[in-house]
Amino acid sequence: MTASDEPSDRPLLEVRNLRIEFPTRRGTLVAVDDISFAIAPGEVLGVVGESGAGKSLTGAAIIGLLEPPGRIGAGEILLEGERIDKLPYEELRKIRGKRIGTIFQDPLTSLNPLYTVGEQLIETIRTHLPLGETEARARAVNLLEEVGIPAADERIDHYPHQFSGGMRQRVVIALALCAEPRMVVADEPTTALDVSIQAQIISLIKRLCRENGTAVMLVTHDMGVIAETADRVAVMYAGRIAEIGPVTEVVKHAKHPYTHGLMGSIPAIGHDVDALTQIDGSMPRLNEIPTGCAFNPRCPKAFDRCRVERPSLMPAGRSSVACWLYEDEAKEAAHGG
Amino acid sequence: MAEATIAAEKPAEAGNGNDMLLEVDGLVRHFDVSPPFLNRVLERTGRRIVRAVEGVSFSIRRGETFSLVGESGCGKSTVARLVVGLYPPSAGTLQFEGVDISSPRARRENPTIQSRMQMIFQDPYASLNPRWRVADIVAEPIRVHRKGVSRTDVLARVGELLRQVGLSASDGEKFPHEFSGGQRQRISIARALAGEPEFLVCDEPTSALDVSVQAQILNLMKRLQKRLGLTYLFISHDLAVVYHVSTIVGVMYLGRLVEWGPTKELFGAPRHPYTRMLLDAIPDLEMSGRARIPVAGEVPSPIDPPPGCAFHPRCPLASDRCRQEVPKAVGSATAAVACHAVEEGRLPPWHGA
Amino acid sequence: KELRFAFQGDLKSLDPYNLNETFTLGFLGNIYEGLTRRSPDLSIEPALAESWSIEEPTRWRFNLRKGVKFQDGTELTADDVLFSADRVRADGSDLKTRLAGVVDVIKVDDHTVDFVTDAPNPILHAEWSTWYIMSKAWAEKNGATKPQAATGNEENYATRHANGTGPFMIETHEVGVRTVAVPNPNWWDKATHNLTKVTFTQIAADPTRVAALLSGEVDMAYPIPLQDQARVDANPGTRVLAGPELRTIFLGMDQFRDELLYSNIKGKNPFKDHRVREAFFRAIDIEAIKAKVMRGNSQPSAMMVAPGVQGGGDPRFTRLGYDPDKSKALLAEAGYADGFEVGMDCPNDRYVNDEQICLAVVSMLAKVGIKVNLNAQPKALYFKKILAPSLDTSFYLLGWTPGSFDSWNVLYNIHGCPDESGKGKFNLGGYCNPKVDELTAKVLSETDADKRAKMVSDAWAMTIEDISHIPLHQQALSWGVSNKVELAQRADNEFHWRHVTIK
Amino acid sequence: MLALIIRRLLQSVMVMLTVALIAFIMFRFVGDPIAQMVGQDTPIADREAMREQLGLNDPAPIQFARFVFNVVQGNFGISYQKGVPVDELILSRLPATLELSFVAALFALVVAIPMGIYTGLYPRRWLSNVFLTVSLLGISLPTFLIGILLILFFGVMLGWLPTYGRGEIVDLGAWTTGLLTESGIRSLLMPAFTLGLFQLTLIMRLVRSEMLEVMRTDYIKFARARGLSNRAVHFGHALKNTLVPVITITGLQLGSIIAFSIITETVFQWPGMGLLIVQAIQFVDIPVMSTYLIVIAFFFVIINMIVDILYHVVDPRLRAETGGKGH
Amino acid sequence: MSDTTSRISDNIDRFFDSDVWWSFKSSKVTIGAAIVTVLIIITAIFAHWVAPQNPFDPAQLDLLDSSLPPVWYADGTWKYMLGTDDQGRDILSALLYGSRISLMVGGASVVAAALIGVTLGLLAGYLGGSVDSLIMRVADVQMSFPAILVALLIDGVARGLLPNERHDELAIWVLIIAISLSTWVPFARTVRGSTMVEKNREYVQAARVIGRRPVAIMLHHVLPNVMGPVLVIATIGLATAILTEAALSFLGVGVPPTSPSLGTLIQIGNNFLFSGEWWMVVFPGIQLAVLVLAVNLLGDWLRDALNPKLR
Ligand SMILES: Nc1ncnc2c1ncn2[C@@H]1O[C@H](COP(=O)(O)OP(=O)(O)OP(=O)(O)O)[C@@H](O)[C@H]1O
Ligand SMILES: Nc1ncnc2c1ncn2[C@@H]1O[C@H](COP(=O)(O)OP(=O)(O)OP(=O)(O)O)[C@@H](O)[C@H]1O
Ligand SMILES: [Mg+2]
Ligand SMILES: [Mg+2]
Repeated sequence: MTASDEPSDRPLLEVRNLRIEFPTRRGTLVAVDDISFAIAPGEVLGVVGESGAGKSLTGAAIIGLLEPPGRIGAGEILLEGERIDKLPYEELRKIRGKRIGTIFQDPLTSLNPLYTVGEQLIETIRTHLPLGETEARARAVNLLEEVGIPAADERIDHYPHQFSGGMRQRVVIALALCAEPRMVVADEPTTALDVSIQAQIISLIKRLCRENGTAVMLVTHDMGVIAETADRVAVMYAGRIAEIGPVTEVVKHAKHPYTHGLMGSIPAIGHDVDALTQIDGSMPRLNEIPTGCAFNPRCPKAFDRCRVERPSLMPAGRSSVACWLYEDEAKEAAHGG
Repeated sequence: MAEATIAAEKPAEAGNGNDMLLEVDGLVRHFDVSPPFLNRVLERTGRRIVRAVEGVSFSIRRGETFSLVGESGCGKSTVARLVVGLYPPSAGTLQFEGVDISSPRARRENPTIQSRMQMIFQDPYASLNPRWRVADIVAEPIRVHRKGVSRTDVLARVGELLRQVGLSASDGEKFPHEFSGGQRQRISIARALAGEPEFLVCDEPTSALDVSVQAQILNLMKRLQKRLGLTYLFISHDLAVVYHVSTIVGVMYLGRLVEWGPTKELFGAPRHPYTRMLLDAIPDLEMSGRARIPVAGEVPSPIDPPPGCAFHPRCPLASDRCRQEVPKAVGSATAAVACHAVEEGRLPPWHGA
Repeated sequence: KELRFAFQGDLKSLDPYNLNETFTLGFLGNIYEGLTRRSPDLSIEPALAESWSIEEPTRWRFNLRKGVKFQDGTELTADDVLFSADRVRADGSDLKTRLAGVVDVIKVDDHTVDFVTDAPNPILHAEWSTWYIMSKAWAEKNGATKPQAATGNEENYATRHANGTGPFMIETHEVGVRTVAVPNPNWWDKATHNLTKVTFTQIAADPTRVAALLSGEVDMAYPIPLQDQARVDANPGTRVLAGPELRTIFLGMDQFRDELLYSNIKGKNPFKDHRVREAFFRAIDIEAIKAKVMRGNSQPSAMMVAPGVQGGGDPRFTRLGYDPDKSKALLAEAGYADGFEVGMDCPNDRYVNDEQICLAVVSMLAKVGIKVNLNAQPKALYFKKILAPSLDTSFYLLGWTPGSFDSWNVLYNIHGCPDESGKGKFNLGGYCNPKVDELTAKVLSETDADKRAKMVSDAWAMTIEDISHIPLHQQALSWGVSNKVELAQRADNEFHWRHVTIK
Repeated sequence: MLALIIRRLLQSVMVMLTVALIAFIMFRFVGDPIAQMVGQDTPIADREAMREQLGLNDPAPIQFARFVFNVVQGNFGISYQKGVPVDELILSRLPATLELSFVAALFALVVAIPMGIYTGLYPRRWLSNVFLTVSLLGISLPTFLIGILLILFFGVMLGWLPTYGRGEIVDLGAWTTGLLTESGIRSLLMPAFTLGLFQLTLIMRLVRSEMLEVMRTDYIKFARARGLSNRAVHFGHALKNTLVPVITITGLQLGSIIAFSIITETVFQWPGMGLLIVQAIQFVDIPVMSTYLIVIAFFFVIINMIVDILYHVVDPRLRAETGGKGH
Repeated sequence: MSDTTSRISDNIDRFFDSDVWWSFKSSKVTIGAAIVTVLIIITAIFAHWVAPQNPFDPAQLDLLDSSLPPVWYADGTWKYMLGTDDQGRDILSALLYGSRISLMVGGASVVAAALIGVTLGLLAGYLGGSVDSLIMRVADVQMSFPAILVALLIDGVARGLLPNERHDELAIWVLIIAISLSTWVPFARTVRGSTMVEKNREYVQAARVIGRRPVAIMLHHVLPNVMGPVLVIATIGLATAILTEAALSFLGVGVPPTSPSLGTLIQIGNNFLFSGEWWMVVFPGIQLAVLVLAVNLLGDWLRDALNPKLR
């Protein structure tokens, strides 16, 4: 592992041209189509997008847990420069939990109801670290304390159903961080929680990652959470990345018409508008994604080319956008560069 | 000064009769979740009562939107269900246009009132019967409440309703699974409108939807309100949405209304520490970098709520009095707060949004 | 040397007066003994009575064998015989008829008993080989002095315990599972068998029973289903013993009711019409039944008694020929051109292929237009239904072996006009010809053998003329025996272990 | 837990009382008990006297109370058909049936659970399809046919196994067992297989579908995401969660095995309660029928109780009282 | 009028476009099972046209033709393709008529059981409370007695109560009642479970807010949504009911031998297994096993097809 001593120009995780498919009776569905991004050590990459945009699938592909019949159709996934998408199951298993931690959306169902929290923690710790039972337990108690569970040494022997939702999500985070992974994939870690708890969990994740220099891929559809947490953000639409860039840039100067509409449709306190900006229609189903730009039927600025040819990511300002509107700008930038 | 300390029982006085569409007074709803008798005897535990709603009073003026916000489990949905009669109240009264509809019997005796209030549910996937065609779903209230309407009239009306919510009349032939979440919520709204209601109870109608779809639905609801003069009881935990849609906002905590007031006032100058906490917790899209201290702790169990002010375990301003005495709502009819700290003037200034 | 054998049915009770049924009595004949017994060729031999004589026409004297001990060690005396005579006639006994006509039992001395009858009876003792003598002392000690406890709330001791004088003693008796017997070392007679143990198991299912024999798990099993005889014979270690049985299978018809219980003919009884009875007789293709149902193992019979029985096999009689056309004509003549419906009762576990015979009869009668509604059921229910006092039947199949191997038994029980005395007790159809009755009464007291034979023959001629019943055939015994075993097969289908030797 | 046991006990008593009532009604009203007891020529007067003596003229509730009282004392009356006390009859047959059922159940469980796990974990492998197909045969072939075919093949044609009965049995006082002798065990093989086959299929399919269900849950996904080994995921997490429903259904099935032994016992002339009841039914031997009913219900109730308690042992959510409180 | 027809044709189109149909089409085994089932049912229903002989009519039986082997044996004839039994019944005809009895008993008892179970399950699930406890306790008691036993007992009781000659006539009804009384519990349990889930679904609450009465809600809203599992149970229940009938006939308490069901045929044929007249048991055995297997396969497929989670 040379990555840690080198400066962070080498990304921790790199996804190149990833394509995820589902063979079905009506042909192959492409749920994630040719997406590429990278996450540097210590960086938080936010992934936003509507339900069904392919956010969770991307996360699942990274940890190698696509559920059959889903499969990676093309592309590569590199962790610290090493390809992991083609690894045999057993190799990949050793990466999961050890080098990539995972947090799922629903803390209610993520924990096995029949085992105590401690048992699940210790099991995970001992799978990845050469620790004895008592050491593992001590570590588990520490972890619980770290994620803010009071009276951890007592609560460790409780069953999941004896915890509240927020507390359970903390346990899930503790489980994901058991072996101090370099990277965490968090799939909507706060969606099921109340705003007040949500704030607690977000700041917890942020703190833990800052302290350990862990890279985070934070999947959510809550723009607010992204704005507060992420360094960079990728906006997904119908299985593709519509826009990716630094968070301030995307939030404040959204370039893609979709991002733009999205930002406008979020009500905000203090903003008195009679009607919210509204993107008409809904995201297409996977089997009826239009040709050209997937967003074109809903796009107020669509022109002919959008309906025919599919744009790929092109640099625009500090972000990259998949939109023909920015073709000129991108060309200029290319010339300039 | 003297005026300000008048204990207000309700957000708005029911004084000028006709104006008030719905008046709720001292509404209480308890659920008995006790273990079976034998367990209680053997384990020497008492009854376990969920105090889901613990004395809520408010009234809604015709054409307005009254919103309830609060964390999960604080009793918002229970209030909604009490209002539409899905649960009978344990105590307290409900009046619709001055007619008492507290008991199930009273409701049966006033069937027209039942048809004038409808409900929109949270889950667009669960709120439509998957085995029914959309047209039948939308037509159900018409068929129930206006018997004898001819089939073609019903169909015509259904088509009209569907168009009204932005779908096409031909969509009536389809089944719900052929629609996306946002479209289903439109169907729900069409169904609710089919009874020609004046009053709509909306229990988190958009929280299962994506923001872009949420915007469509919120816009639609506002449009319909204007066009049809609807009155809404709107429930949400999303403060921004509430800010966007409501006229008056009530903040609930553990079965009680802790603060209410006109939307702008309440969000502009929240007084109850809980309201402030909620506002603080909203992620900051503007990235204004405001300093926030996320409040610790979670909502206690409504089975044995803390004594005194239920919020005191999480409240930075809690005093001994807060731990013992339940604060009364103090303020005018339209804006009040139930907090000892406010009453005692211990409240620090609001940093402003 | 252990003999393991299996039978289709169950050993109901060890009480020898509980059930008048061949298997139970046959089994208990190994444990208990009567005053007389029968040899393998069925001739009467002295058993507990060394000898007997007819002192007067109505007084028989029996001299008991001396030194006979019950299995519990007590000695057999005249008191035991008196006791047994009382007990067998007591309420709950199924064998009351054994002493029918006996008015008095007199103890002459400890080893002599006199039986006084109300009328002369030359065959008084003919059925006594299955009237077993019980020990008075033992019965009294165990409270088993009556055949069945009246309240039904307590078990009778004799139901599961036995104390006979016979060649074998019960070792264990697991009700409905198996019964184990061992030789009685103190038996008065010289043992001709070489057994050390006998194990009986009920195996109700035919295939399982055959399988047990084929696989050598039992040394003897019966009955062997007719269709499996070839298989048993072909099997290297086993063979079938298929001698003729004295039982005659016949059909009976209700001839006394004015309206049949089970028929669509109302207001009259077709069976009262001789033509109908003949039509039924002629509709039955007995050769087909023999060939197909019985697979050759039956002897079609013109008479109600088997050739081995006194008076049976009389060449004077032949069966009415199978003639469906004539049958139809007769029916038409009797006014039933379109036939009629009648219910038929049939056992399904009593005789060899009983249900199949009934089914065949049903099908044959159907061809002449008679629709028969068959009600086939297990024997317990069947007998409860058809036997007196209910006589709840219109048309039935029954089999009969005269216990005395004498025609009188059949003429009296099955053809006699029923009355209080017990005459015609099994005349379930109520056939009544006073002339036959008259002759039967004479037969009983006639002591001259030739005259008696002539009278019997004449009586038969009358009943056959009347078509009182429709005799079908004598069924064949069908025992499956391991080649290790030598035994004597008795025509009455009783299995006596004292004739068994095992290689 | 205590409350649970007490409640279950109370429920069991209720169930038993209901069953006793059914048995009583059968006993009392199906056919005339007196007619079953006495000979055909017993005079009416005697019958009336007996009726009085047996209390058959008392009001029905009193008769029922007496019936229950007798039943509790183990007094079930005398078999009409065999003339011996029914309790002795049943008790003498009980060991045979219980032994057969137990071995059959054990066989079913031991084979079915691994097969179910395998097919649940690897639903697409060919071996799983083989298991599934074979198991379908198990619930499609009538038990009695299987029994006969087994007898024909292993008993008669090959001569390997005894064709009927229990073989040599050893008497252990109140219990008789065939498990201690070679012939007893050999005799047990075919009946136990026949009886167990149906249950085996059911349990296997149940385990499989539960396993499939559990494997789709979030906590399994999360367990994988934590990098736990397959073994830990399959056996530590999935299997244990599968067990909860499997225990219930299996428990119920075990109860029914005892009753299903009727057919097997008939085919193999196995001297158990099933054989007894078939004969009893053919002869309308009501005391035996009603006793059998009560005995079966008793077993069911016991098994159910054990299952319920096991259930609580396995699933911590159900023993919430013992731990600290949530929220 | 045309509206309804177009709706129906629409429904049919929709069905052929549905996942259920697709999963059916793509499973060869299921198609096979369906063909076999339909074939057996049709030949059973039209047995009196299809079968060469009416084996229930004693007049058509000829004892002299009994125990004939199937046609491919030297002494077999085309008249009795699959041979005859010991009464001269044509095995092929007996199979068809026997299947009819088996299917009738199985089908009727499943329908009856489903009616009882669905009604009770709906009531228990929707009303809850003491109605629920009562029904479920009854179900508990019922569960302690497996079908065979209940049927045996009911049959035993019927023997005791009914006059004997009526027994055969009523045997089929006794069987149907017995089997349905012993198999309604799974229906009730499943429907109750689903109903409890469904009644808390928002569409049911919406119906309540609209003001529909509980019975209407149960029938129009809840019932259609719990029919999926009911269908699955019914299919598998049909298989079990057929087997139960066969088992009862085997034990001698089923239908009378004059109108034998498949079970009775097997029971009769059983006795001829050792004597080499195998066709008497083997053909009915195969027919029964194939029928039950096919129905089971259909049930299995239906369960998977209707379970959205498995797709
Ligand atoms: N097993 C599957 N078969 C077919 N399509 C699937 C399957 N699993 C997921 N998909 C499709 O893949 C697309 C992307 O799914 P994914 O779960 O990644 O969305 P998401 O962005 O995480 O949405 P959400 O916000 O709802 O979690 C969806 O349209 C979904 O329908
Ligand atoms: N039928 C019921 N039986 C028992 N407890 C109930 C019932 N309905 C609601 N509760 C309890 O009452 C309390 C208030 O519930 P309610 O659904 O009104 O909350 P809410 O504010 O709508 O929460 P959410 O935001 O999660 O929808 C909760 O603790 C809940 O568990
Ligand atoms: Mg997702
Ligand atoms: Mg709610």
